[in-house]
Amino acid sequence: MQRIGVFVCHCGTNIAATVDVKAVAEALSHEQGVVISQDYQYMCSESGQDLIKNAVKEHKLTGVVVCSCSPRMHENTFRKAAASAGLNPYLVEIANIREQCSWIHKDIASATDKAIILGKAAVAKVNLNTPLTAGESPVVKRALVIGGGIAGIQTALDIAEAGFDVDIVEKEPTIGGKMAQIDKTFPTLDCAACILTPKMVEAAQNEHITIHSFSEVSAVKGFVGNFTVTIKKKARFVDETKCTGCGLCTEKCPMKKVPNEFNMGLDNRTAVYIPFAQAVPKVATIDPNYCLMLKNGKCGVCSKVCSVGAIDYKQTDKFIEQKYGAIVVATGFNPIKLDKYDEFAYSYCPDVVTSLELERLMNAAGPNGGTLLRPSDKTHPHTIVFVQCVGSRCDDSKGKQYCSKICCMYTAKHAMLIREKYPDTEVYVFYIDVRTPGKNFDEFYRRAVEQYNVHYIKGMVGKVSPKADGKIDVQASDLLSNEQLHINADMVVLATAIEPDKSARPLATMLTTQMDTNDFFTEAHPKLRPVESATAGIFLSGACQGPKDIPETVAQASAAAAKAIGLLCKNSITCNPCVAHSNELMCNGCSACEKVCPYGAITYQDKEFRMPDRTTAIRRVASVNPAVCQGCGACTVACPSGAMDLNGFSNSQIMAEVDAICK
Amino acid sequence: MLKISADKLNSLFDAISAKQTLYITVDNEKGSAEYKKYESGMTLSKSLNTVRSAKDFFFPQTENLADFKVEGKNIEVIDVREESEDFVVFGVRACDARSFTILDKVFLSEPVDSYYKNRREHSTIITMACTKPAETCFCTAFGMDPTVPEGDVAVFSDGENYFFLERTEKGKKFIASISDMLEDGDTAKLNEVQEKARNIMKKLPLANLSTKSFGGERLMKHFNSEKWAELSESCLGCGTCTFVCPTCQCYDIRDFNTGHGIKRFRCWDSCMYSDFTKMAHGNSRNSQLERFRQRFMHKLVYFPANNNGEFGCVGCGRCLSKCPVSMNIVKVMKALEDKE
Amino acid sequence: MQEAMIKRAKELLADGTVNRVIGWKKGEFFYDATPAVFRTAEELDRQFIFDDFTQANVSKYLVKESRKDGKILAFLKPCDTYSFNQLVKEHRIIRENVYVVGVPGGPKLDIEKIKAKGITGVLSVKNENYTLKIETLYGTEEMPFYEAISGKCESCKSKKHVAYDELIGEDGEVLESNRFDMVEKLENMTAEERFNFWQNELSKCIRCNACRNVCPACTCENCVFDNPKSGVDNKAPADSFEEKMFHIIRAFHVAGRCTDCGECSRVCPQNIPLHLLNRKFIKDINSLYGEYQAGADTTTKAPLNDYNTDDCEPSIVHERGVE
Amino acid sequence: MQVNENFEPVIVAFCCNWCSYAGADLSGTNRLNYPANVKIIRVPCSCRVNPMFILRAFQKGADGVIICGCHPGDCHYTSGNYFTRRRITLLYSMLDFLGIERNRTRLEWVSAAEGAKFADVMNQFTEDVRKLGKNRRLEDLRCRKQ
Amino acid sequence: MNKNQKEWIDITSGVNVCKCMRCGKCSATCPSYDEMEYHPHQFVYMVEKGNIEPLLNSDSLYKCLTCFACVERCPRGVEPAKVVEAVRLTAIRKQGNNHLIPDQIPEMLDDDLPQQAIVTAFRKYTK
Repeated sequence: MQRIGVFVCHCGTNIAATVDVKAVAEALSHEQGVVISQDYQYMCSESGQDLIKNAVKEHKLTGVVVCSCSPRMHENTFRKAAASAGLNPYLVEIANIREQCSWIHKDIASATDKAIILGKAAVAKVNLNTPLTAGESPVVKRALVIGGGIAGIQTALDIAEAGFDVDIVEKEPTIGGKMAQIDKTFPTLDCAACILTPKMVEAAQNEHITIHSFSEVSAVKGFVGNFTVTIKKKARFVDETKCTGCGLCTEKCPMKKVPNEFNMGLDNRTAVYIPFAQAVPKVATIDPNYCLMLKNGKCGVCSKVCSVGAIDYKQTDKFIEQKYGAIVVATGFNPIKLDKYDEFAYSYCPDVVTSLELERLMNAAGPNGGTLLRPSDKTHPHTIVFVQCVGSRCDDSKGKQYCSKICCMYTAKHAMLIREKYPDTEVYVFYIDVRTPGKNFDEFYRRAVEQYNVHYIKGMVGKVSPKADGKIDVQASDLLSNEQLHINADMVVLATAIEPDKSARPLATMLTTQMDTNDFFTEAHPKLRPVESATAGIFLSGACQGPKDIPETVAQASAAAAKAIGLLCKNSITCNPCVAHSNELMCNGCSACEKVCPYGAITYQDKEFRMPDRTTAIRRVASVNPAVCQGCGACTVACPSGAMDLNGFSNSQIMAEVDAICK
Repeated sequence: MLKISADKLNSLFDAISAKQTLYITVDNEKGSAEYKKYESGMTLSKSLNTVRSAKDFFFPQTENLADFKVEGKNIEVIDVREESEDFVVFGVRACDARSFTILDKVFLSEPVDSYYKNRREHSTIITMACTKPAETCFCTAFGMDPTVPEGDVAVFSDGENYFFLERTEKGKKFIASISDMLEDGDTAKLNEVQEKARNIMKKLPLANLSTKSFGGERLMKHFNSEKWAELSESCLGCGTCTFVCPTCQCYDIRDFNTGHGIKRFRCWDSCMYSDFTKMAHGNSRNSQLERFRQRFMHKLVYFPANNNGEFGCVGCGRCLSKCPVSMNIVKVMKALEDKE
Repeated sequence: MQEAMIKRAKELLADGTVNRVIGWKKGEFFYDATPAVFRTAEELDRQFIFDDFTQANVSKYLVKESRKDGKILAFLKPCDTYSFNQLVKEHRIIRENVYVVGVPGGPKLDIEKIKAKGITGVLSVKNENYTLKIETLYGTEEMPFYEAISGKCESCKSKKHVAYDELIGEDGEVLESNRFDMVEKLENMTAEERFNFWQNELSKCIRCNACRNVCPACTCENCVFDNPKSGVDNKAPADSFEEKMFHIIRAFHVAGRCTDCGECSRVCPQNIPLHLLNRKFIKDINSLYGEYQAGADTTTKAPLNDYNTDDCEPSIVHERGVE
Repeated sequence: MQVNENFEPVIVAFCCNWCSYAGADLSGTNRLNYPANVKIIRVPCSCRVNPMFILRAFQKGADGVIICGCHPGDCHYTSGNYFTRRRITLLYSMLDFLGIERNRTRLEWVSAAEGAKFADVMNQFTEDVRKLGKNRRLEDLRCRKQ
Repeated sequence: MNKNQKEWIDITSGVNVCKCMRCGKCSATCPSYDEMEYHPHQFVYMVEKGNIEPLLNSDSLYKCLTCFACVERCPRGVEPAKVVEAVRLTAIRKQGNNHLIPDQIPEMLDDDLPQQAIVTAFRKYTK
């Protein structure tokens, strides 16, 4: 006979406010098999868990029902508590009477009735629970980092540091990501390249790290500890092993009219190119859309000049398959498209640039070799206007609802650098609020205002209209002095909102991870598990999880690496015991389940059976590999005779819950 | 003998149904007959017999035996039996009428089945003589004269009017209650119709089916006959023959959890099912051969052994036409006959 | 045709390719042939029959027979071969233990159709250029051939043998059949009328399981309705819900696997049009997921075991047809 | 047929553990109200919902059954909800074929971030079912509560 | 703080003034910013505070050209032009408060003022 303990949590007033917990406990005490039913203020607290432990020991309980918050929050806590008292952890059931009852109903009577019904359903389910032990599955001691920006590099280095092999997959010809394009970094103003390139070189030289540049992930199969990933190495028409990065081919290439993405299209590059001097791997890449040889078969200059014969026009995409134990997503961010913001005249005035373009204009390796000139007529700009929150904090379909977090700091940095290098240039910054939280951030911003007297004007820019004489009229409102300003500017810099990289959405589908409506990866728990995704074995590093600056990105990169190392250092991981199992006597061997199993966990064998009519017969029956099965349950419905059932969510358990609810 | 003209039959039905509920045989749109509660305007069925036999009136396919009220841990038993109201069944054929006597032997002998008894006492069976038997009929093989059926009141038709003859005490009372609508009539034309029917009976293909090589004493011989393998190989074990058969009387008792209590009900069970008489160790007859043999041995050997020679089959022919693979009792009898 | 089949069967028995034959055995009357297994030539001569009334689908017996030792010869009509293929695809029949001889289907007659016309005491039936001369105890009757055709042959979907080792007579081809007309008629009714139609039909069900036990797609070792632990084991037609539950679940279990052979409606003692439920699923699968004929081959995945990413949404049920 | 005003429908919701159950939790944390008639059963994936459960719910007296799953493409088990979509489309089409009112059954894709959508769907579905009144066409008379 | 007047403005304008994040973009794009005593962002802010009296008797109510540039450009979807219109209607609906009296028109006319402008102004500024 079952001996079940019911514990109803007050959760302070979260539940007790709209659910009469005493009545729930009293009502559930009459349920079948319930021997003890009590309520307590905080079940998840230390004393709450002790309540469970003592009750299990004292009443020799065979099942525990906790009516509290969502199982997604404290199911493990209560399971561990029961386990430490000697009860199999999978004999504990949670009734969600907070998120799905007390918080969403105002009327106490109906909320209490609903809580009682949800409690009854949990008791009905626990009556049919069977003790389960988690199986083991091996862990492949290798990690995959998708994305080669600072986040990916930092994570890879930390994992390699722990002695595990790491593969970095970067879709650009070189690792480095957005940070490589940045000139100086806040708040210390040290040059981005100076702190990034050593890390890139370290990553290249580390024997545990292999870099797959100009490659993409094309397919992911398997599950935590045992992912099988297919990497597509895009054809770069240059043999990586031979090319020494001398750059001779890039000088001789006749096709010089290719817009240079690295400089945001502000200048041109040749068809065969090396993105920037410190590129890692320092290997040339041929752009098939522009190379005359590849497009119409005439030219071949680069293969002639190449001393080591590294050019190979016949190269095709190669696919490699590799097994990994953990995957870290570091796909980074991109500025949003500004074509919908015609009030800032970005699309038809060359002197209206985004902040990233300004980074390139000011960078020594940039289009004008470091001197800041107006892109239109290459003259020295005397007045520059910065516009904050372009596309951020917008509640309309054009922009993003969230604040992009890094624009206030990098605009202060730009303003300070310009004022320092060109004291004669006036700098205006139109802001809604300046948000500079963090160590030395506000002091940095105040220095920009006080020492370099950058004009910070509270008010938004309404209209930017280029005038005939090349100047730009910026019409903005100054809320503090309550007037409308017209500034005659030479350049306008827009602090553009940032969004996740376009490759993130298909990748999420492959990895079966969740994404929010803005395409940022959803973390397992916003406060308690920020660097893991809800899918076990997949970790999030850097801006793919949300807008963040370099210090935070590096912090999160190392955190993701720590989590990945925590997984890889185990020889085997306990896997989900709620897996399917087949009742061989009832199995027809019709392989309907095998066809619907997404993980291929079901195999067939011929076994001898004593048939009901006392003859023995060889029958083809299914058997589920508990290590591979993830417990989705598709097979249990495909199986007509109900031979296939799922531990923890069996047919009879769910039917018992349905009965309890419809009682 | 008392009679009523054919065209006034419906008004007779109206009179009867005014006093107590009346069920008559009606042809449905699919061309087969069934028993239906009489509403004025219904016409009596022309076809020979119904698909579902009349046993349903006394031994319904599903019947609630008791209810249990469950409140948390205490259970309360509620007796759901209530007195059945009087009813009349019109149009029962001779074979079905004989099946009631067989069922009475089972249900009314000690310990008496109160549910069955309650309905049986409140019923009045009006049988109709057969004039156009089908080729599948073989009731004569079991000592029945279809032209003079049993039941409480026998009704004979000579084409224009219907003659009523009481056969039991209850029938006498019934005829008395409707005697004002009947008048006396000579039975000359009727005897001629009966004579014609009788010699058709003789010409039936299964007329000379004999039952003398069956009965209680030949149990071991038939049980060990090696013909069962061949006979039972095509049987699908579906249970149609048992559910259309008027004399099958096996039932299963089950509990149904309605959410706020338990309903204990009994329902027809078929010896052909794989879970018939399933016990702790499993089913004692676990091959289709044993189940097939059990069905026909019960009809032809076990029942006569326990009921001094009365066979369990009434030769209505339903299992002949309704079996999906056309295996039936006639083929079994012909296969197991002692060939002198 | 029957003689050719007996002759071929005897040859194959004689040269040892098969050690037994499955076909139809004469019954008491001319119309009640029973599927039977013959082992000797003498039995074949004495009892084997193949005529207008032998319409039972024997492929379901092969599930058990193909597991016995020795090869078995099976005479399969075109619609039986679809069921055969479906069972082979689901590894229920061991293909190499069966030697399939395709025999022409041809419209079969159904004695129930003759009796439903009020003709009783039937002794013999002869077919003279498409009108039936019926000898009965009460004189001879006449009836047009087409009115006695069995329900499943009326809407025959294909005369093409999709699985055979050998053919007697020539092979037909897939036909354009009007088998979905009744389904469409029902779909165009209002929900109220449809519910009354099915309530009236399904309440006649006496739960005799004939439809399940004859269906070649229903070959579970332990059916969910016989297993008390499944939660849906119901034996009692207590009220209308039990039958609806039984028929919906059964139709769902054979959805995408039912070859529309029509046996379930043929054997139903209460003549409930059960094939309409299966045809509704077939019509939906064809219109939503592309034409699919179960049993056409032994490789393609059944529609319910497969998916493609741009399937329609379930709300399509709300948008189409009559409210 | 008239629907009495104080009729409170019983609604069973099957929510998949990864998306819609998290969506339900999110609508809870945002305090977005939806009627108390809806009771949620957690299943690992929407493909775990067997037509037998749906019929069982209606048998035991539920008036509406709604299944929530991840958006096609988001399923934690890659292809779970694709199978759900086919099975449930066919099942709902069959129930409609048998004359059961269409608004008694529904399938909705709700991601973990769509708390508001979850609350709206539940509010709207409860209203639809309340308009239809007690489930008379697919209930088991023995389970009817007096 | 005139409570029901604010509610009436909220209802007629259909605008939720709390959505404004005080960025000032509406005033930035307002072409008749200079002529107006109270600017669009001030309309929204003062209506939210309920301080409506000064708005009612200020001339800026009639300077708004209803060009809807502010509605188009507001990042938070607040529609300042509708708030201005609602306040204007509150003013006009008071007894005898028509901003434009027919006999004032002749001396306002000048030949390059389109006739249509007079008709729309008359409709907008009178009850």
